[in-house]
Formats: sequence, structure tokens, C-alpha cells
Amino acid sequence: MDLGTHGGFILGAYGFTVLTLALLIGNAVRDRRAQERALAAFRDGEHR
Amino acid sequence: MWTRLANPGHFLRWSVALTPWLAGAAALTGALGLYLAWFVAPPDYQQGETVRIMFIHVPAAWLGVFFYGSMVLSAIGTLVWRHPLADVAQRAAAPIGAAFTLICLVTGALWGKPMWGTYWVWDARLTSMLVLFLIYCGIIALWRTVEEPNRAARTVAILTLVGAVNLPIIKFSVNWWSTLHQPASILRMGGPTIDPTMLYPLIVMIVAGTLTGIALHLYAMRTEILRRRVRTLTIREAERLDPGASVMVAYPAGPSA
Amino acid sequence: MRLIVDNLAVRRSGRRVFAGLSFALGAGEALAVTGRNGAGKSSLLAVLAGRLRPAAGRVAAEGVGEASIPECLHVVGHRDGLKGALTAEENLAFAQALLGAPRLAPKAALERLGLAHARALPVAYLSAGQRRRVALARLLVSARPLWLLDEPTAALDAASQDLLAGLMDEHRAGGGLVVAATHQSLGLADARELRIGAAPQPEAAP
Amino acid sequence: MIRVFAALVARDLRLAGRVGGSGALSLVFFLMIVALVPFALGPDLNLLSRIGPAILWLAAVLATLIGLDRLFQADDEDGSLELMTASPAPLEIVVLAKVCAHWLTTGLPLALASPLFGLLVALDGPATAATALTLLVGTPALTFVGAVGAALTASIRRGGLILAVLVLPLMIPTLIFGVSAAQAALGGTIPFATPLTILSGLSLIAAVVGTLAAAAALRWGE
Repeated sequence: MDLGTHGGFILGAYGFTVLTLALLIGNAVRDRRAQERALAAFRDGEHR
Repeated sequence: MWTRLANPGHFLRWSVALTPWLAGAAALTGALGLYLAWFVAPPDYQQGETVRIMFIHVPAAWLGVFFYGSMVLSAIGTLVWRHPLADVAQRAAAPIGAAFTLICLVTGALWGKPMWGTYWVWDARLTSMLVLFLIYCGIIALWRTVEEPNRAARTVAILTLVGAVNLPIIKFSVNWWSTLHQPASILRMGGPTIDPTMLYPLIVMIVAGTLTGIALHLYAMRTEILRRRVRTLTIREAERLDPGASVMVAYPAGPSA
Repeated sequence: MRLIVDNLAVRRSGRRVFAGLSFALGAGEALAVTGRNGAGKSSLLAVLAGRLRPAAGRVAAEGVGEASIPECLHVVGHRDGLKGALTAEENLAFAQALLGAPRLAPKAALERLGLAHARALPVAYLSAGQRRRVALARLLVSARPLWLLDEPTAALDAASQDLLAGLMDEHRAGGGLVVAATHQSLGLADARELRIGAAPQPEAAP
Repeated sequence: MIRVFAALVARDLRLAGRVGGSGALSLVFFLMIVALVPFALGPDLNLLSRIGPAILWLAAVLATLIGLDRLFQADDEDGSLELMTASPAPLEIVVLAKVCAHWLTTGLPLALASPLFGLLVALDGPATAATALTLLVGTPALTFVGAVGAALTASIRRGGLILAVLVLPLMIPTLIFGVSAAQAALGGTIPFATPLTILSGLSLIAAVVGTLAAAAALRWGE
């Protein structure tokens, strides 16, 4: 489809949104993994 | 029922069950919304194709405000009922709300350039969102500064409520200020009269955004609960390794010799 | 008044300080809280002062009517609450206005502690011992039944320690209560002792 | 209760007088910002007189931040705050007294000195008077909003920067109406009284909300 003369702005807006959401989700998943690893370390008695 | 649902253990169970459904529903409505927004909705007769930015700009603005509202409710839960889940909900909401507010600001700027010929105009709505973003930044900064979680929750709750009292005042004053300073020729973003062919995609996108936000929020809340568990376990571990301090009891002795 | 502490447990930043503490203190009684550094003496005093929220249990006062516990007590601790730029007398006059229930005039209170000469000096110029005595003089400027003293003899010489012991005896004779956290003997006659320390280890943890 | 209030105000004023702390410093800071603006914009007196009220207000907002971080922190560190919570008067009275004393030593001198600094940005008589009046009415709002931030960060070491981040967004309404009132006096479409009334309203709201919130923050400090 033809986005006209302002295609860059439209794609930029959508691109930024996708990027921010990806960062948000990626960070949430990374944080969850870190906490789960820490919990697992306690469960396996790594600290004992 | 609500007290049962709000019990952290119960919360973990029902939120684990619910999150995939929410995420799936969000993906489906999101896909539908994008299809409608890109292939069904016509280009605006004034704004042309750039109107497609509205379909993310408006939902993002709504979510920025929505998450502040949920933080206010959680803040009341923290201060009045001292409910641990309220602390967790509040803490998990702040970065998500800030991210959506940022999306709203950036897409607004990218929409503004082709429409107004400049990335930023001090339009009342954009300015209010900017202030909201600044308040979010303050809240996140305060979360990071106060180390002890319960104290941080109470401190942030007070700030959130003060911000909530202030936001309507800010909105009002910014409106007043912009009518004072601006020429009236600015295009209004998504005015009250909007064509149904644009309205339905917009509504679908708002629903999709809200589902995404809630799914993210539930997920982040569970992470936060895990983080607190890790913290508790770490403290127990430290107590265990320090036998002198681990089981401290007081002996009420009689009159001393 | 009568101070009742029931099954008190205290945590600081999630760390357990002590647990299962119960005692009652009646009019004219004194309690010496002992234990090694970091055992939780100061934390106990902070809970009694209403500055720290206990993790479990309760602290109650009987026979004081409507007044809340913080309104019935004096605290003298490490942080003395004195402003260095104000004179000893000004500090005490402020404390008197703030706490209410005036008893001795600031000047008279300073005389009791042997600081009559230092009355008009800014507290910042006083030695640690003199400063501590100014803080102790606060006990005399307004009448409150419960005294919470955290290491009150720190930085005091022998003569001042005797003076403090006399003040405490006088306070208890008038029906007052004293709770003091301390390393050393305070010269409190027939004081009860509360030792905070490690319990005998039950069994080695699995 | 009035006795406690008076004693607290008197103590804080006396302390400010002896230590010579933040009051004088914030005045100097105020002067410095006002002096910096012409270097940034050029010494065009017409331009300066047009934006003069805005410069003075912006300088006032920034100068209010000076010393704010020590408002409750100093008392928290040396145990005075503990003494104050043992008072029969509620903590709200303590907060109100301390904030009033703080305003008397920072906000009031700022408002009183503003005509002098108005000369630097070429304000004429009526504009100077209007700006001073708006500062007099509006700076209490700034101080009370700032007090909330001071109470929230009382136990945080080096809380000065985060304090600024927390309270500056909340000061925007005061800034908007303060500057508009002063501009209205310079001539404009709106009457002077409208923004001035709103500004006084903001100060009252800030006094109520700020006192309650700051007391709550201090009470739940630990």
C-alpha cells in the first residue's frame, strides 16, 4: 500500500512502539528468569 | 471472594492460569486491530495516511492514564489495608505505565511533524502527558532509592496519591495555559466527531492494548512476588549463618544480683 | 502507669532482631536491658518509644487515660535531639514547650545536673559528657512517667553517673518507670534485668 | 497546640538566624539565576522586560529547592524528630510549623527581594509590584509541595537530586498561574484577579495536602 509522503513517520511510530513493547516484555522475562534462578539456587541448597 | 483472590498464594495460582489466555486474547485483538487500522480504515481526508498513527497513539495515552489509576488504587490498598499485594501491584505498574506514556509521547511527536510541521507543540494534551511521564519517572526513581520494600511501598504510595491530587490540577492549569498562549488554528487530535470506520479499529486497538497491559502487569507482579521471596530467603540464610543472632530471645530475669 | 509488653517480636528491614518477649513493669520499677552489641537493645527501646513497628505482639500502657505511649515517655539515646546552634537553656525550653507538662524550669534542671555555668553556651561548644547531661536534663523539665534511656552513662564521669542514679531513684520513688539499655551497672537499686541474647541452640539444623 | 506551634517556629527561625543557612543562600541563588538569563538571551531590555516575570518565577521555583532537602532530614539525623513525635501535639502541627518557618526564611525573603531583582530585568513599577504580589501568594504553594518531597526523602542520604525530580512536576500549576497573573498585570486579555485567585487557591490546597502527606510520610518513615 502507499503510505504517501509521510511513510517514514508512520513506520517510525509503529517501529518505536514495537521496540518499546519488545524491551518491556524482554525485560520482564529476563527479570523473571533471574528471580527463578535465585529461587532455584535456594531450593537446590546451593547456599548450604 | 476478593480477599481470597488477593491472597498472594491464590493470586499466584489464578494469575498463572489467566496470563496465557490474556496474552493470547491480546495477540488476537491486536492482530485484528492492526488489520482494521491498516487495511480497512480509510485515510483521513485531511491528515491522509498519517492518521494511522492515531491507532497506537490514543491507546497508549489511555494506558498511561489507566496504569496511573491502578497505581492510585494500589496506593490506597497499601496505606489503608497494608496489603502486600497492593505494594506488589503498585511497583509492577510503574514501569509499564511509564513505557506506554513514552510511546504516547513519541508517536504524538511523529504524528505532529507531518501535521504541524514540528515534532513538538506545547499542546495541552501532549504537555499533560509529558508531566505524567515526569511523575512516573519520579516514582520509579523513588522505588529504586528506598531499599526496604515495605517502606518503599508506603513512601511511593504517598507520592502517588499526592500526584493523583495534583494531576487534575495540572491538567486544568495546562489547558488554561495553552488556551492563553496558542493560536486556535491547531488541528485537534481525534476530535469528538470521528467516523465509525475509524472508531471501530480504534476501539479494538484500545481493547488489545489494555489486554496486553494487564497481561504484562500480572506477569510483572508475579516476578515481584518471587523477588520478595528471594529477599526473605536471603535474609534467613544470613540469619542462619550467624548463629549468635539467629535465635535471639529475651530472658526476663528477676531482680539482678 | 503500668507498661505491658506481650509476646513482642521485632524485625528490622526483614531481619529478625528478637522474638517472644513479654514483661510488665509497674509504677516505681526499673528494667535494665542488657546484651551484647547488636542484640536489639536499641530496637526494643525504639519499639517502646513507638518509633519502630513491632512484627508481632503488642506494647500497652495502663493507667494513663487517653494518652498514647509516646506521650508518656522521655527518650534519651545516642541521637540526643539537641541543636548545636542553640544554647543549653534554649534547647531545654524548646523541649519543655514541645513535650508539655512542665516541671522544673530549664535553668533549675541544668543546675541539678551541675551545668549552671554552661546554660548560655551553644551546645555545639560543650564536651560529649556535658552534652549528654543537657540531654538528661530534659528528663526534668517536663514530667513524664516512663524514662527510656539508651546507654545513659556513655561519656559520663563517675560523679555524673552517681547523679543520674540519684535522679532515677527519685523518679521511681515518685511512681515513675525506668527502662535503660546498658552495658554496665547503672546503680539501679533492685532493678529487674532483661538480657537479650542467643537462646541455647535447640538442635543442629538439618 | 498553639504553644507547640509557636515554639517550633521560634526555634527554626532562631536556628536559621544563627546558622545563616539556606535562607540567605537561596536568595543568592535567586539573584544568580536572574543574572544568568541576560547572558543567555542578550541584554535586550525590551525582551527582558517582557519575559521578566517569567524569569523571576522560574528563579523562585529553583531557589525554593535550596535547603529543602534538609528541612526534615536534619531533625531526623540528630533525633529531634523523635522528640517531636513524643509531643502531645499531632505531627501535622509539627510539619505545619516547620514549613511555615521555612517559608518565612526562604519564600518570604524571595518575594520581598523580587522588586530589587525586577530592576535587573527592566520591569516597570506596576509589573514589579504584580510579580512581587504573585510571589508572595504563590511561594507558600511551592514550599508546601516541596515539604512533601522533603518528608519522603528525609531518610535518604543525598536525597537532594531525587527531591527535585519528585517535586518539580508538581510545581507546574503554581508556575503557570504565577506567571500568568504577573503577565496579566503587564497588560493582556485576562484580568489580573482571575489567575491570582486561582494561585491563592493552589496555595491553600497545597497547604492542606502538603501538611497531611508530609506528616504521613514522616510517621511511616520506619
